[in-house]
Formats: sequence, structure tokens, C-alpha cells
Amino acid sequence: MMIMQQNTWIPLFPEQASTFAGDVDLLYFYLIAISAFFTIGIVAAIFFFVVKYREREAFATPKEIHGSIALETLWSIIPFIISMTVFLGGAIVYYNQYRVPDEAMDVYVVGKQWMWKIQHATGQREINELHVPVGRKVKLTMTTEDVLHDFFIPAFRTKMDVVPGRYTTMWFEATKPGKYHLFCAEYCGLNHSGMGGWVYVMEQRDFDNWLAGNVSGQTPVEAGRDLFENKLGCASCHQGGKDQRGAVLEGIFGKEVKFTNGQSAIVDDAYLRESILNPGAKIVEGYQPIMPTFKGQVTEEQLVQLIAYIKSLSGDAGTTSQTAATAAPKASPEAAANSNMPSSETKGGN
Amino acid sequence: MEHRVDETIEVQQDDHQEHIGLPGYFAVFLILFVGTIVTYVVALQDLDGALFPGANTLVALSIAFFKMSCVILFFMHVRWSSKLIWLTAVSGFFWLAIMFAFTMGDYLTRSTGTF
Amino acid sequence: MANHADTHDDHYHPPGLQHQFDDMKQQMDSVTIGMWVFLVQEIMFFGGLFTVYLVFRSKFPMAFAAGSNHLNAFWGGLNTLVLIVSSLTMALAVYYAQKGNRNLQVAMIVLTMIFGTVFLGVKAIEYTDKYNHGLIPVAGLNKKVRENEAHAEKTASLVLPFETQVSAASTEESHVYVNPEGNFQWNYGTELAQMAQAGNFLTADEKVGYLSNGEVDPAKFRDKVQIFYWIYFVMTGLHAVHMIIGLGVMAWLLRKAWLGTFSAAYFSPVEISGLYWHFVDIVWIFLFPLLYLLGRHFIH
Amino acid sequence: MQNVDAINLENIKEEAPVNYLTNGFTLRSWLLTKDHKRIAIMYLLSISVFFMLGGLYASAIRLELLTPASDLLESGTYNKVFTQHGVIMVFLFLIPAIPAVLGNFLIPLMIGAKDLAFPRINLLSLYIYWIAGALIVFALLQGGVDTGWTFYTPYSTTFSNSYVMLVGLGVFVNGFSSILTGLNFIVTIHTMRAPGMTWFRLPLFVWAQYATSLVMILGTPVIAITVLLLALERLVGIGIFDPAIGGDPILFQHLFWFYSHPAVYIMILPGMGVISELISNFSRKKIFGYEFIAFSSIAIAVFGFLVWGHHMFVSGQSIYAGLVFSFLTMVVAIPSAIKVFNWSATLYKGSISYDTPMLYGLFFLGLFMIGGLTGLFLGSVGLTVHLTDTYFIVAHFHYVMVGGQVLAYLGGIHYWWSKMTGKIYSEFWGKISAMLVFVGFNLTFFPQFILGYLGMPRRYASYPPEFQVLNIFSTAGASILGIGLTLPVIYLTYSFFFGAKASANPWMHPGLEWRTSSPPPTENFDVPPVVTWEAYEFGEESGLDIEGARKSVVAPTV
Ligand code: HEA
Ligand code: HEA
Ligand code: HEC
Ligand code: CUA
Ligand SMILES: [Cu+2]
Repeated sequence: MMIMQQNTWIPLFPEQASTFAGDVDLLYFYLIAISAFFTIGIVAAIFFFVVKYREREAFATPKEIHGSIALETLWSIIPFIISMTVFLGGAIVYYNQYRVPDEAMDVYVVGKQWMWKIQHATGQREINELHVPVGRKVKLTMTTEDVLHDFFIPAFRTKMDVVPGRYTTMWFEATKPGKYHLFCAEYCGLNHSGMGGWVYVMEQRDFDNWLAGNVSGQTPVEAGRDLFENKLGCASCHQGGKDQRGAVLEGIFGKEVKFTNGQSAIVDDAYLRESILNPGAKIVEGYQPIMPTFKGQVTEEQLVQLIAYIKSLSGDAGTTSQTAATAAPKASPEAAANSNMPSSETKGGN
Repeated sequence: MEHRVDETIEVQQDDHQEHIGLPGYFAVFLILFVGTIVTYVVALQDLDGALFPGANTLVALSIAFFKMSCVILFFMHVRWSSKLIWLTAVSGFFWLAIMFAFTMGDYLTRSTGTF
Repeated sequence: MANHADTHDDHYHPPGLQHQFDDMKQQMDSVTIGMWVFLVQEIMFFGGLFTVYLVFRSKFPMAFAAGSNHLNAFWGGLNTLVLIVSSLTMALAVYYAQKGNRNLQVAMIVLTMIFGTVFLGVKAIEYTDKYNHGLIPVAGLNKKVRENEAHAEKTASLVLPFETQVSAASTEESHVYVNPEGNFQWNYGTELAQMAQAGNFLTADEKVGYLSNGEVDPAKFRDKVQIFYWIYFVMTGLHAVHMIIGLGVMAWLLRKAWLGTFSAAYFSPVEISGLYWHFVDIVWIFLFPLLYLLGRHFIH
Repeated sequence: MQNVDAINLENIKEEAPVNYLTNGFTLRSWLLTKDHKRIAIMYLLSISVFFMLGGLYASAIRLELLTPASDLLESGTYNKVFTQHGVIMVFLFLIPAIPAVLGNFLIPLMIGAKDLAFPRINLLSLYIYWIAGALIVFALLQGGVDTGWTFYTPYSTTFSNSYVMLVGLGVFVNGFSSILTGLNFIVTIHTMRAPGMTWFRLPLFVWAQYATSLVMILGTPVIAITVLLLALERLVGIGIFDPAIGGDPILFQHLFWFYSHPAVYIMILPGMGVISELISNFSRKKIFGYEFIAFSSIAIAVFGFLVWGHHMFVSGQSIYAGLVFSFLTMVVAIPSAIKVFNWSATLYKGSISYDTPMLYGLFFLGLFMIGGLTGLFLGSVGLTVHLTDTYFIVAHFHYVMVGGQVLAYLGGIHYWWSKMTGKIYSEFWGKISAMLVFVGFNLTFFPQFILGYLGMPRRYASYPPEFQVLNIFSTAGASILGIGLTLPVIYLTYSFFFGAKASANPWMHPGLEWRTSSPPPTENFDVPPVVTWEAYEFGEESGLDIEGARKSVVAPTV
């Protein structure tokens, strides 16, 4: 399913994976041709003049050439005509990109510092990932909870700003199965460059499977780590170094945490689960209640994986994340075999 | 060999003196005064309903525009000033119009609404 | 222009001629053009605000009408007249300066300053009125009235007699002013929005902006009125700042006129100060209808 | 008209007894001066400081981008670094660079005036610039700003924790410096021209400054009011940019770009003016199509106000507005095209020498052309959807701003250096550094076009590993560029103190600025000039003793 991008030493050209890509690239080549024509032409002329008419006598006074109306007209009209073709080409491509076809399949996108929350019409949710079938028109209806963002998929040659207080729309039709970059292209603050992910283009059958919920071959800790770092974007708050906005998670398991309301609790699976599903209930001292709820966005299965991962951060090997992370996969091979791993406490939720 | 410094500035100093004289200034003042009263009174009538939507706005702004022209032409002596001054004054408002027109051009043709 | 080169040699310097200029005419032209160019930049400066006004008024006409109805058109109108008179006296000051009539010149400048001050005084009254009614859009900057001190108030305490017929509802309706925090508040009702909803002429932005579940939501409506008041305060505030600067210029001019500096040969400072003063007047000529009058005809 | 000949070269004392530099040495005599030349020199020094500061930030950017991860700078720091790079380079360096230094110094000299029309206002604008600079530097010391130089709302108003207000205040204040400079130039050009200096005898540099001043007057007030509103929104929440209560963040973009697009022409028109001077001087020919070059400057200034929406193609602006703005963007490119063609045609049958300023001039032609043509890519709205906010934009604007204006600025500084300081710099090092700048520049920014098309977004502290190779090129280029730009600082400073004396008119150029001693006396001309020759009349008609000069020159420089 995963087709990697071509691996030349110096990439020169992005993959073409949507119906727009061809048009946009054509326009691009057209403009390159125009630019090359003028640049080479003028640079060659300059070179020629500079060599041919180089100074032969100090302070010579070459004959004055005042100018030429005919030439001026010529070199105003021709660029104008050329630039009009460029405008028209651009206008047509643009018009197609922003006139959303009616039959498109709906996907909803919400930007938030610094992750993409995506929901399919079937209710399936994903974060920082977008799965779409190949050969279907997909319409994205987008907004944001905070600042401007921009949903950008280079391989599809399309992007659109996401504006607070408004819905903006964009659409595309993927043409080639594969895994493509998703970027946030409008500056949005601290972790702007981390606000990205992947777009997976799948055959319709694979997509249907995916919608039905698929299983991966990863261990829960690995899967949890993947969720934590990439898919759910937990890392955007919980792994920021000095600027980290979320609570420190390394080494908390089994320890006592204090809350802003004066109470405290021992961190166990149930507490972790509550923290993820209903973060507003207990706010850790020293932090703002900004963590979004993940209720409805993580499946029970994913919850388990997340908890497994967070536990691994407090693994017996030590409390630093590196050791924990490298130790974790080895630590739980049996657990991996058993997808019913959750301990009894975590079943208490909704 | 007599090149003027600036072909566009041809006003002589004396021109500045007797523009419209005292009666003129008072007449302009009267126009402005009446204009203000009229704006006020008209604003209280429902022209939007009587004529067409936006009529109130149109009338109010037309009067304001007229008053502005009077001030510029007579109090600010543009009526007797060089072409350059005319051009300067006009270009200020022209650029303002550009800003209005293109900004509103966007707002009035947007398809997606706010929420 | 033949004397351009020559004047340099004879060392006569008329009073007020600066070293970089050759003669008074050149200096006069320079300062006049300079002032006009400055005014053009002033136009664009205020122009940014007028654009903001335009955008929001076209989005939320009813909120603007509502906000506008609670400005006092009498004081606004009076101020317009005051400014017009001051413009006249300013024009006359220039006139008498050209005539070299020192006394009348001084008198006109003094009158201009007096009217300018009256204008600012009226502005102060209006701002105070807004303060008393909780209409200053900054939290905590309004009059604080606790529940037990609350008293009934007319919504608009300053009205012309004939205004009562038109907006009878607004003057007779009294409301209880309670504002313990001194926040911006709008408890003058949302009738305008409801009326527009009933008449089906809400704009698309208004539908989103005022309504919750198909009803006009007072809190949402208040936000839009608050935007109006912001624009009102920024525009009139900036205008007032220009007036204050103008008064400073007048004071300087007064001193010079008093000393008899100006004559038919040299009066450009009066002239260009006049240009500035008239410009400030023009800004107000537009502010008055835009802020005080538009929307007044809606029966409230 | 006994004065007509007075301006001829023979009558110029090679060295005035007192020139503007030696006319007083106290700090007071500098800080309270009303002499446009001294003010220009103070601008030159201040601007260089900010250029170095901006360049320092640029180096930090390039070093960070050497590796895909954000390892050298944390992303929070990186964001501040590129914002401050942009703010300083644009507002404190590039906008004032040519107008405030070369314009200030040369306009009165070129038109034969004793000074600008309002010398005190000129000094005031320098002070205002200093205040603005101090505010911005103060903000940097406090912790800096991280909004991007565009200050987009609502990030700048409600989400950023940095010193947006202070920097905004700095930009606000700086605007008035720009406005006053523009005002002064416009008036000066209208009323202070010497007898005989008709509009069509004006050097094209003056025309370009005139057009620039128009943009400054008409555009800058809008950015002032915009940052004022931004500050109010941030301070007390006026709501007009806040979608939560019905405001519109895109309105900010309209107001911002209403100024900032025309501002990019503030950042190129003066450079175009310098290039006209360089090309004509070093081919010793009147510029081809003088009137077209002159009017195209005005056309750029005017049409430049109609296209700001091309920065907002994917911002949520109406698509119809997008189409109109795209169309007008194409139109505004035409006057630039006319200029490029005319400059090239001027070389035809000239007598071309390759001194350092001319090297910069020729490099400008090539680089500006590439920068401008890639502007067409961006103006073509369908293509911009892919390109906007990628490194393609970064490359485009560095090509026009650095490859264009900065090179023109350097060329101009070299060209008029002897006039400004009365000294001669090392031609050898001049050429070396011009070459280094050219090579380094292309290596830095050309790969960014490719990166942009590949989809690397701008303002990214970390990026996917497949983009690394091109970024390494870019960083390598920036090092060469950095060296190339450091050299002039050294050899120019050296020449100021130890350089050989320059003659009054080393180029035998007919322009008025060359008909006074180097450095010029305080009131510019010993004898008030009267102009009897056309612009760029290199022959004997200009009254210059060309035969004599030829004899004194050893050999043509090749
Ligand atoms: C000195 C500064 C400068 C100059 C002169 C220009 C000149 C031009 N710019 Fe550029 N631009 C910037 C500085 C500048 N720009 C900056 C700083 C940004 C980014 C801001 C930000 O987001 O941070 C930007 C961004 C920018 C965008 C927005 C991109 C985006 O964010 O999505 C666009 C889109 O249209 C654009 C277009 C143009 C065009 C068409 C020109 C034209 O004027 C160019 C005209 C020149 C030529 C065309 C070349 C010479 C002509 C020929 C050789 C003949 C052949 C010509 C034809 C066939 C027409 N520019
Ligand atoms: C106006 C002018 C200007 C200039 C001159 C430059 C110059 C340079 N810029 Fe800049 N740049 C901008 C304006 C400018 N830039 C703007 C507006 C942005 C957008 C910001 C934003 O997104 O908000 C930007 C963004 C920007 C980015 C993109 C950042 C990002 O989006 O993540 C990059 C990346 O490579 C970059 C690089 C450079 C480099 C390598 C130079 C080099 O040319 C610099 C070379 C200069 C030097 C190296 C200093 C020279 C040395 C001396 C003069 C003296 C010697 C010093 C000592 C002795 C100490 N710039
Ligand atoms: C928008 C930022 C943000 C995101 C995204 C986020 N968190 Fe948090 N998280 C916080 C903050 C802030 C706190 C501390 C305040 C609180 O308890 O709500 C916190 C607290 C927690 C706690 C409790 C920590 C303790 O010390 O008791 C857990 C567990 C947690 N988060 C897990 C997660 C997981 C798992 C995810 C991803 C699925 C996630 N967070 C995503 C901001 C975030
Ligand atoms: Cu989100 Cu950048
Ligand atoms: Cu632009």
C-alpha cells in the first residue's frame, strides 16, 4: 500500500497524485519556458553587447540613440499578450480548484494548534492523517479552533487556508495510491512545522476496510507511541522541551499528582484514561486546562495502546523517555500477542 | 534660456489675495450651515422606505460630499490653486476609493459565510 | 526665473526666508505643496478607518443603527456647526493675514481656538455620557453602579425636542442601570434586529452574527454594537487628537500673529495651518452622518 | 547668463576648503545638522547596523535549516529569528536603504538645490527612524516577536506571547519616518530644481525616487493605522479582527497588504533608479527610451496599488476578487518588463566598462529578471495555490529584494562612494566581492525555487529529510554570500580612512552631482548651477573637458 516517493539524490519535482497535478505542472512548465526564453534571450544579448561594445577608448562618447516608439510598443504588447495567456491559464486552473463538484465525498477538517482533526462522513475520526480512496472526488470543509492554518498537500498541488469563524472548502481527486505529505502552510505559532502528517490514498476496497477499522501488526506500546507522536498529536503538547505546554508524562505512572483544586491522586490506568477522555476534570497543578478531549476520537483499542505507551515512559529501566522507548518493545512481546491486554481497571469507562 | 522651475505652478502671489472676499466666505459658510441642518433633518425621515433602500445613506453622503467640496474649493483655495494642488487633492480621494472598492469587492462576492 | 541664480549674490533676506530657498515664492510653493501632500497622507490614514467602518457597517447594519441611535445627534450636530464656524474664522484669519490686518487676524485665530475648544468640550460631554451609560467598550472603564444604587435612567438624557417624536420609544423608555463591574453593556434592547428579522432584511453576516436558534441573541447582538462603539471611539478619538494638535498649531500661530509676523508678502504659515484645520473639519463632516445619523430613521 | 559656464569642470575647485564632512567635527554638529548629506551619512551608518543584525538572523536561519530536525534552534526561537529577520530587513533596512541614504544625499545635488525643501523635517525623519529602531531593538532584547513579519491576526492579537505591541509600535513610528522622507522628496523635486533642470532633464534616479515617494505617501499611512488597530485589538480587544465576536481576521490582511504590496515597490523602484544611472554611465550613453523608463516608474507606483490581493489567493478571499487581482498583477508586470528591455537596449553600441558598480548593475539585471518572472508564476493564480507559503515565495522575494534592491544599493554606494567620501576604494576587492555575492546569492536562493515546488512550506523550523540536500546547498551559498557582503564593509571603511583622494568627476558624467567637488561643500555648489544640457549627454555638449580627462587616464579598465 505504501509507495515511497522516488528517491533520487536531489529531488526536483514532486509526485503527481491528483487530477490537478497535471494542469498545474503544465502551467508551471509553460512559465518556465517563458522565463527561460526571456532570461536566456536577454542574458545572451547583454553578454553579446558587453563583449562587443566594451570600452575601447576612455570616456568615449558613443552616438546617442534616443529610443524607438516602435520597439517600445513591441516590447510592451508582446509581454502583455504573454502575460494574459499566463493569467488565463492560471484562472482556469484556479476556477476548477475552487468550484467544488456536487458529487464529492465529504470530509470535515478542523485545525488546531498544532494538529489536524479530521472526520469522515461515516463518523470515522483521525488525527494528522487523512485516508481517502483513489479516483473519488473529495471535498474538505475546513475550519479552525484558534488561528489561521493551511491544509497543504504538495502531491495534489492544492492548499487552502483554514480561517477561524468561517468554513473554507477545497477539493481534490487523488489519482495514485500512496502516502503523501500533509503540511500546515500558514504560520500558526510554536509548532507550525510540526503540524503535519500524511495523506493515504488507497484503493476503494482498502479504504472500505480501513473505514471498517483495521488492525496493525504493531505492539500496543509501539502503536501507542505512534498514536502519541504522530497520529493524535499528543507530542505537540507533551514533547516540546522547554516550551512544552502539557504536563510532563515521563515517570508519572504510580506517582502522586497534585491538582489545581488542591486534591491529588495516584496515577493509574483509570486516571490516565480519564485524563485523555475528560482532561478538564482534573487539572494538574501548574498547567492550563487546554488539553482537548479525545472522547470519540480514540477507539477503546487506541486508548489501551496509549496507556501502554505512557506506562512505558515510566518503565523500570529508568525515567528518561529514550531508555523507556527503546526498552519498551522488548518489554512487552507477550502483551503484543494479546490484544485484550487492558487490565480490569480501565474497563470502567463509558 | 528662461526655464521655469515648475511649469505647473503658475499662481502669482497676488492671486492669493482676493479670492471671493468676505461675502464669499460668508456665503460658503451659510451653505455649509444649511447643509448640516438638512442632513440632520433628512436623516430622520425614512427615505429608505419611501424611495429605495439605501436612499438615506446616499442623501447623507451626497450632502457631506458637497460640503467637503465647498470647503476644499473655497476655504482651502483649491479653486484658485495650481493644477498640481488639484491633482494632489484628487489623488488622495482617488486612492481612498481604490481601497474601498477592492476591499468591498472581496466582501461582496465571497461565497462562504461566517459562523 | 532668471533671477534664480542672481538672488544668491545680493544678501537681502526677507523675513522668514529659509536658507535652502532662493526666494519667497519658492518657499511659499514648497510649503503649500508640502502641506497638501501631508493632507493626502492624512486622508489615507483616516481612510484605513473608514474602510473598517465600511466593512463592518455593510456586515452589521442593524447593530450599527442601534449603536448610532444611542449617540446624541444633537450634540454631534452642534459640534458640526461649531467646526464649520471655526472653519469660517480660520478662513478669515488667512484672509486678514493676507491683508496684513494684525488685529482682526489675531481675533480670528482666537475665535478659531475658542470654537476648537468648544468642540472638544462637547466631545468630553458626549464621552462622559457614554461613560455613564456603560457604552465605553473597555471592561471596567464605565461608571460602576451596584444593584442597590441602581436608579432608573432615560436612555438618552440629551435630546432635542423634535427628536422625541421620531424616536419616541427610545427617549421615553427608561431602564435600570446596573453595572457593578463597569463593563460595556447594551441593555437598550434588540428591537432593531428583531424588526429586521421580521422584515427579512438581515444580511447573511447578521443572521450568523445575531441569531441563536433563530432568535436574536442579546449577547451576540451586544458584541456587534460594541464593534460599532469601538469604531466610534477610535475615529472620533483620533479626530480629537488632530483637533488638539490643531489647537497647538493655533497657539503657535497666535504668537506669531501677535508679533505681527505676517503680511501680504509672508503668510504661508497661516495658510497651511488653515489647510490643516479645514481638513480636520472635513473629516468631521463625514464622521457626523456616518456615526450619528445613518440608521436614525428606523423607528426605535 | 554669465553663470552658464561657471559650472564647468575647470571652475570646480578639486577640493573645497571646507566640505560637508569637515564642516564641524563635534557630535552636536552632526546631531543637529540640517545638511541632507550629513543626514544621509547618519542613515548609512544606522542602516548598515540593521543590515548586519538582519544578516546575523539570516545566518541563524540558514544554520538551523542545515539539518531537517530543529536541533540548533528550538522551534519557538526559530520563529522569532525569521520574524525578526524579516521585520528588520524590510522596515529598518530595505525600505529606507536607497531613499534615505542615496536619495537624501543625491537628490538635491542632482537637481542643483542647496538642500531638500525641508531640512528640519529631514532630520526629524532620521530621529523618528532611530526611535523606531530603538523600539524594535528593545523589543528584541525583551524577548522578541514571533508572528512573522506579516503579523497575521488572530495569531498576533490573541495567541502570540511575544512583544507584538512593541514591535508594532516600532513599525508604526517608522512609518512616519518614511512618510516624511517621501513628502520632502516630492516637494523638493517639484520646487527646488535649478534653472534649466526641466522634468525631462532629471536623472532617472530622481524620477524613481519621485515614484517611490508617491507610494510612501499614499501607502504608509495605511500600515500605520493598521498596526494601531492591531495594537488596540491586542491591548483591549476591539474585536474587529476577532472572529469570536464577529470580527474578520482577513480584514487585517487587506489592510496590511494594501500597504505592503506597494511597499515592495518602495523596495525596488529606487533600485531601478540606481540601475538606470549605472547602466547609462558605464555604457556612456543616454538611457534608451528615457521617457519610458521615467513613466514606467510612475506606472508601477500607481498600478502597484491595485494588486494587493495576490497575497491572499488562498486566504479565503472571494475567488472573483482573486481573479481580478491576478489579472491586475499581470498588468503591473509590464512596466518592469519595459524597463528591463530598455536597460538592455542601452548597452547596444555603448562603450561599456566593467567597474564594480557596473558589475552590480549587470547582476541586478539578471537577478531581478528571474525574481520578476517568478513573480509571474505567483501572479498566475492557479499556480499560486500550490506555490504560496512555500520556499518558492521565499526565493522569489529574495531574488527581487536581495538580487534586486540590495545589489542596486551596493552598486550605488560604490558608484557614488567617491562623491560621498572623496576617496577611492579598492577596485580589486570590489570586483572580488561582487562576484562572491553573485555566486553566493544564486547558490543560496536558486535551490529554494525547487524546494518550493517540491512543497517545502516556509517558516518551518524542521522539515522532512528528503529536502535536506537542497537546503545544504542553500546554506553553503549563504556562507559565500555572507563573505561577499562582509568584504565591502571592510574595504569601504578602509578607503574612507586611508584611500586615495578621488577627483570631482571620475566618470566624466554630465550630471550635476558630479559638477561639484568631492565631497561637496555644505551648500552643495559654490556657484548656483544652471542646466543647459540634456540628461546623460556624455559628449562635449555637456561642457566637460573630456579630451583632458582622457589624457590623464592611463588605460581603460577592462
Ligand atoms: C522588491 C520587492 C518585490 C518586487 C519588485 C516584487 C515584484 C513582483 N511580485 Fe512579489 N513579493 C515580494 C517582493 C517583491 N515582489 C515579497 C516580499 C513577497 C512575499 C511577502 C510575504 O508573504 O512574506 C512577494 C510575494 C508575491 C506574491 C504572493 C505570493 C503568495 O504569497 O502567494 C505574488 C503573487 O502574485 C508576487 C508577484 C509579483 C509580481 C508579479 C511582481 C512584478 O512586479 C515583477 C515584474 C518583473 C518582471 C516581470 C521581470 C522583468 C520582465 C521581463 C524579463 C520581460 C518578460 C515579462 C513578461 C512576459 C511579462 N509577489
Ligand atoms: C529585505 C530584505 C531581506 C534581505 C536582505 C534578506 C537576506 C537574506 N535572507 Fe531573508 N527574508 C526576508 C527579507 C530579507 N532577507 C523576509 C521579509 C523574510 C520573511 C520573513 C517571514 O517569513 O516573516 C525572509 C525570510 C528568509 C528565509 C525563510 C525563513 C522561513 O520561512 O523559515 C530565509 C531562509 O533561507 C532567508 C534567508 C536569507 C539570507 C540567507 C539572506 C542573505 O542575503 C543575508 C546576507 C547578509 C549577511 C550575511 C550579513 C552581511 C554582513 C555584513 C553587512 C557585515 C558583516 C557583519 C559582521 C562583521 C558581523 N530569509
Ligand atoms: C493541546 C495540548 C494537549 C494535547 C494535544 C494533549 N495534551 Fe495531555 N495534557 C495537556 C495539558 C495542558 C495537561 C495538564 C492539565 C490537565 O491535567 O488537563 C495534560 C495532561 C495530560 C495527562 C495527565 C498528566 C498528569 O501528570 O497527570 C495525561 C495522561 C495526558 N495529558 C495524556 C495525553 C494524551 C495521551 C494525549 C494524546 C492523545 C494528550 N495528552 C494530548 C495538554 C495536551
Ligand atoms: Cu497550523 Cu501552521
Ligand atoms: Cu505583492
